[in-house]
Amino acid sequence: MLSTDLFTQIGLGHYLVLSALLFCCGMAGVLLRRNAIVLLMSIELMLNAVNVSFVAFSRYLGQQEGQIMVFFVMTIAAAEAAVGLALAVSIFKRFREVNIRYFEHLKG
Amino acid sequence: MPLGGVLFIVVFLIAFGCLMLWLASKLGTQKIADPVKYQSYECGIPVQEKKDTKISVKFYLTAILFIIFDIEIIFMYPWATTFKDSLAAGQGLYVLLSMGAFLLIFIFGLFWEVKSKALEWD
Amino acid sequence: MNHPILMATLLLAPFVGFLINGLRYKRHSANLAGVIATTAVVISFISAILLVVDLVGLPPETRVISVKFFEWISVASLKINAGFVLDPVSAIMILVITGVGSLIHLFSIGYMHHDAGAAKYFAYLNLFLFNMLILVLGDSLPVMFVGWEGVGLCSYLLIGFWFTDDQKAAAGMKAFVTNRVGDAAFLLGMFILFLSFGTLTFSEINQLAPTDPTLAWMNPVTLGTLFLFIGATGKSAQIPLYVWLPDAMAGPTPVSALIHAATMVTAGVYMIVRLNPLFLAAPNTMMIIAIIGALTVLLGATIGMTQWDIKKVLAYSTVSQLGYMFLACGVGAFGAAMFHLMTHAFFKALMFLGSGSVIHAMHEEQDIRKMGGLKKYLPITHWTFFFGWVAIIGLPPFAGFFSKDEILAFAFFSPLGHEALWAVGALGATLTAFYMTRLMALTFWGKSRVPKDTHPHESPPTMSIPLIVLGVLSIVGGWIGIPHVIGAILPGHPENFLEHWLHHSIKPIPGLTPFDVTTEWVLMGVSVTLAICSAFVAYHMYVQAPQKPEKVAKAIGPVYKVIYNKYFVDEAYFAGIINPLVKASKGLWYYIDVNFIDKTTYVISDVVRGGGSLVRSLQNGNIQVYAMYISLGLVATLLFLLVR
Amino acid sequence: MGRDSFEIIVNGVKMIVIFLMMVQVVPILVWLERRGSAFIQNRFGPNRVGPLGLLQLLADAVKFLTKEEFFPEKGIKFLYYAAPVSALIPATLAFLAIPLGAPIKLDTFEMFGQTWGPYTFLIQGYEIGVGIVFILAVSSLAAYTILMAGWGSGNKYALLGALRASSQTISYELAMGLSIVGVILLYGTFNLTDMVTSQQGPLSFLFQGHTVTLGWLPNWGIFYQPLAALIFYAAAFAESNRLPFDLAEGEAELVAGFHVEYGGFKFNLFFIGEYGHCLVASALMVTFFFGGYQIPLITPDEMLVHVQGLMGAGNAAAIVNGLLHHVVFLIKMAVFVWIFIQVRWTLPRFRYDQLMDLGWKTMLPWALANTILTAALIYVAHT
Amino acid sequence: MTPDVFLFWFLALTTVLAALGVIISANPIYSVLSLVMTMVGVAAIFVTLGAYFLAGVQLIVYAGAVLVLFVMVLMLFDLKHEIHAFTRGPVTGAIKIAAVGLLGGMIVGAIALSANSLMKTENNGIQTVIEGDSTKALGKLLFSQYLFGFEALGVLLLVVAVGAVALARAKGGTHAQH
Repeated sequence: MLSTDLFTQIGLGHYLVLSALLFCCGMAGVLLRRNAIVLLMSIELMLNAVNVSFVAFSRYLGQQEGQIMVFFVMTIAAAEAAVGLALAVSIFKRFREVNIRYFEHLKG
Repeated sequence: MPLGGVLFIVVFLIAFGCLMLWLASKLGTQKIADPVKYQSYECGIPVQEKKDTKISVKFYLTAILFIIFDIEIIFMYPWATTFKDSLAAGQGLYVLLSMGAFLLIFIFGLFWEVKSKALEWD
Repeated sequence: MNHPILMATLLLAPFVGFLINGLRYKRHSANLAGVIATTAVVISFISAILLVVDLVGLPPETRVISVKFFEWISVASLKINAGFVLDPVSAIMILVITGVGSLIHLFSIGYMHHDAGAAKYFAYLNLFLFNMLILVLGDSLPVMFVGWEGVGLCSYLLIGFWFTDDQKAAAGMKAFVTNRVGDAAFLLGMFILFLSFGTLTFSEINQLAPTDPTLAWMNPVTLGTLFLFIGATGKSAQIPLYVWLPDAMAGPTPVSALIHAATMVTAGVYMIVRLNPLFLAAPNTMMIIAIIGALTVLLGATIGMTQWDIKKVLAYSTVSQLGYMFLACGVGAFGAAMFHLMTHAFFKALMFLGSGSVIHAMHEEQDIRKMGGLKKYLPITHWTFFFGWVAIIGLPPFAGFFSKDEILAFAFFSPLGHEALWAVGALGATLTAFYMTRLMALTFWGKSRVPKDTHPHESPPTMSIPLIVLGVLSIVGGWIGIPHVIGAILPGHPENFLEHWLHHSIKPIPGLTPFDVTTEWVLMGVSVTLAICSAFVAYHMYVQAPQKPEKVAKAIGPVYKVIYNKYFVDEAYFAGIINPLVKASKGLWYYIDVNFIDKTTYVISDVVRGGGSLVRSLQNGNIQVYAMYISLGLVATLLFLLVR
Repeated sequence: MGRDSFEIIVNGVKMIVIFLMMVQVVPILVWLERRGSAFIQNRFGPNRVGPLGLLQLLADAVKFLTKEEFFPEKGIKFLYYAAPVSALIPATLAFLAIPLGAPIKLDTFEMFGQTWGPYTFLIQGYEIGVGIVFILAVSSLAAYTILMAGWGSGNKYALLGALRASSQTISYELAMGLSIVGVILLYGTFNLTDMVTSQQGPLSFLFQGHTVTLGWLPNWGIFYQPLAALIFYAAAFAESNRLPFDLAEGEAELVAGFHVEYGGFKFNLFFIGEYGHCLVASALMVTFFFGGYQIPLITPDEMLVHVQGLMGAGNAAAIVNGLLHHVVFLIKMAVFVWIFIQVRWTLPRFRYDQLMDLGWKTMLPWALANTILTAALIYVAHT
Repeated sequence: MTPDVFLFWFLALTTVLAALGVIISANPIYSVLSLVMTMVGVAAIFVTLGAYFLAGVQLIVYAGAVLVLFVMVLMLFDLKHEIHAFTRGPVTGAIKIAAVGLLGGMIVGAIALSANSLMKTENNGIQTVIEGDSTKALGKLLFSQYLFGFEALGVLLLVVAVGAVALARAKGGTHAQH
């Protein structure tokens, strides 16, 4: 059982739980914060959580593919941050505010 | 294990810094209260109270471009370490050309940025 | 030389010309566009010659060059390649198309030089040639159909080239719609053939074609060939779908020469020749083809006698001559059909171009009543037109004589033919001699009726050179197919070259016995005599006694009226098909579409909109709420996975 | 007391020693810089306190410690204090990852009544397999120190200075990272120790299947990667925000950059951090391009044999050999540190747009060209 | 408790606390700094998993580049303390928190339930763990099997560079005030 191993040996389960917790933190941020930039940061957090589980699987299943995926995810996350922040700056220039509700004006 | 060493030295450095700051605050001369002294230092003239400090968008544009090019450079690192091995394995040309294609995109991006004057500071 | 490259050059040269002129049609001057287009076609012509030379070099049994460029369609058992095949039949066609095409392009440079849209015109013309070559060279029915539709499109575009004139635009539309009927039948025929044979490649269909003819009507071979023939009547202007061709004369005259006389309209004939083993297996279809062909000969010839528009006369003459080709196909004389196709292409293109030259000289006047005596103004045009005339009325030894008489002989002797068919053909030849002489007489001979303010002038060299070349071809074009009876008495005994050439591509008519030499001489003499007599009558009526025709017309009043009004076929179509169709469509639109379908959709859309306005509150544009839905969905999914 | 604990303690002490050494070098550098600049500018410089003004350092330290504690009224307390504390971290972490001397291989020996070893003692804080990546990673964290200081001071000059400094740092980080690609291509590894060992002996390389040897030149990276060395060193100047790249401080327009509101020991910590960057850059120059701790043309093992010839085999010889190489390293490093100082006092400043142009439009393309050229040459040489 | 276990728990705790800091602190600057802390923690966790190169990349890309950009943008905006840091709406708020809580609980529960099988995979996998120079293996894989993805990312980055510059320069599309 996990409980006996909890403080004696670290296994895949530990990393997965850590990843899940980080993911939930990120998700809470996405759901609850109003500042668009904090939202973007929360998304980065979620992506990182996924990366943790990727690397953990890669290590414990002995496959390099997981690390490649992490590499790609990082790249895409950075690209997303760049474009997201560029958008945020545009919004800020227009409304002097980065509250997420201003992004609703993008519809229609 | 290097990680333990790194963590140890980080903790040590923080402790060292805090200790020094604490020492300095203890050893420092007594404070002489003067409201003007604690104002922001702006070369002596009265502090300008302005709501928004105008900061050029250029700074942040530079940072965005930095991210992008930084990642492209990071991509070259695994290539650079394996290049000689690939040569020995007889796949040199293939690996060289695949990185060549990537570099072509990189150069095109750089060229575009220069061309579009995104890197000009006025 | 490399066959795929030559084939690609042959096909793509006009297409490249089309692209060059088509993409920059606003920039190119008429002359530049003309030179580009003509060069493209000449390149095509040269590659065609090179290819045919290679083809001649092959042994007669395997005289086929086939090139496969890529796999076009591959669905289950249906595999169609973008493949092209050059055999003796298509060799004749590509030479005619690119050769006559080059001449007509050359002619067009002079003819269109004053037109603002010349570059567009040349682009269309090149596109037409590209499609025509695809049609001719395609190795399967679908590939041919691509070209078939392509030439239809170009024909539409070129008939309506001066689209600002409503009548001309309408003529283009008429051609297009009429062709659609034929194309639908063509497609049906194709489907039937695919259902029964499982392939659409010509060579395979011809191999699979049953060797013993079947007389059943509801047989896939009969039905398939019948539908294909209906498709051919659309493209080749046969009864009942010929009505578009006379109207198609609204286009520029070189277009009429190229598309509506020499090449496109012969596509139907060519298609039947291509599938000759299949058609031979369906005697019922053959009978219908022969009868339709014969009727069309008469119809075209009679209407041609009464028309006053120089191009309309030629148009009906084309309909009539195409009737001869179908008659030949119908009696199984596919070689004769190809022969007549070729000679007709020469002399009819010549006559159309000549008429173009005349129209050009007369400042866009087409009414032959306002011409006459043009011989002295337009000597080159006259003499070339004269050779066209002797060719079409079938005077030996000019081109038309050999091909027409071969058809008539086959109609008489072939087991699929009938004496009546020969009689109709001979009557058609008589009438042809009459109306063509009438045309010559009214246009070039007799007294000038030219209005005082027009000053006819001979055309520039770019226009007269093609006329001369075609004139020569009209004289000598028939000599490649000299019948045995004549060959036997000529010095050196020239053999029937064309028959040899086509020997392996065309299936012999089952049960054909060698022709009886005496009978053949008699038949030949009868038709030639009839034609000469009729020509003299016409010459007399229109040159020596110009008041006579009116008297004759009055004497046979009602008949003349019917013929003059083209048998009221257009009117009948309007009353019988088009108007009911329009009325029914309007009814359908009002009762079915507006009152039923629209109302139903309104009800549906009202329900959806009502539901949507309920659901819309969920979709408030706030991405965080959307994210909440996603996470709730995740929770639900996980819950399901865990509980399961 | 187990062996593990002993090793952990030894390593911990070693790291602290290296750190303290680094911190202690800073006052010497300050003295050197002040004397050096005075020499360049025909002045005396500090010469009152102690012989040659050497005790000036001590006086400065005392002065720093006894300055009044100060906090600007618009500052943000946490950031304001966190910035100087974290200023030391990147440079120290990077410095500890660099091999400073040949590893000392100890045989078994007796101590505290126990037998220890055999034991390999690295003159290096910790050996990291991906050394270069680690150093780049930790030095990229230096931007936060600057940004925290600029933001935490609540002063617009400080903020502008911080933005300029971090913009400049990241711009030159590209050229630096790209010039390192050439180095990695050359050595085929991220490991700094492996790099150093592959530079041992005389210059010799493989070309089209033939081994070319130049016995009178050491096998240093500078001979393979001169352009990379130049770009790396220039970028290192810019990264440490020193003249001619000290736009972040720009006394005329920005007063003193991001540390305008700092004084006393807090300022001193920034100062140590800055000099730490100089040291790291010089150490990396030595490691990448100048054979690391190795004595030219002689490998450490050969040297060990010589030393053993003098002192007899034993742990003492090993220790002397290690320290000897460490001294060699320090000498090489001192050369580059001196160039730092010399450049600072001889070259004029850039304008900010010129600075950015240099980074993006000159050094980055050249570094790129170097990478392509290196790859092509390696390809040609190995096929 | 071996050093490995201690390290893991220490890093995990630091990382999760820092992550909580990201979403809780009302001042976005502290959010970013917490995020930097999280990234550093994640990098350290990568090291415990043997992914040294990735740890370095994590630091260079995230901590050294992306988050610097975040900090710069925040400075550009000069947003200090936010009065309404969290979204309003008690009902949706409750649903959101419940969703997050349920999701987290369920993932953790699922992992706990399947702990036995996870341990098994661990035992199976532990022999195949690549202990050697994983960076080289990474590079070889990247340039053989994942070459297309690699080149595609190159194009993506180019597009991002162009797009970000265009966006940053835009004077404000259809909603422009001027």
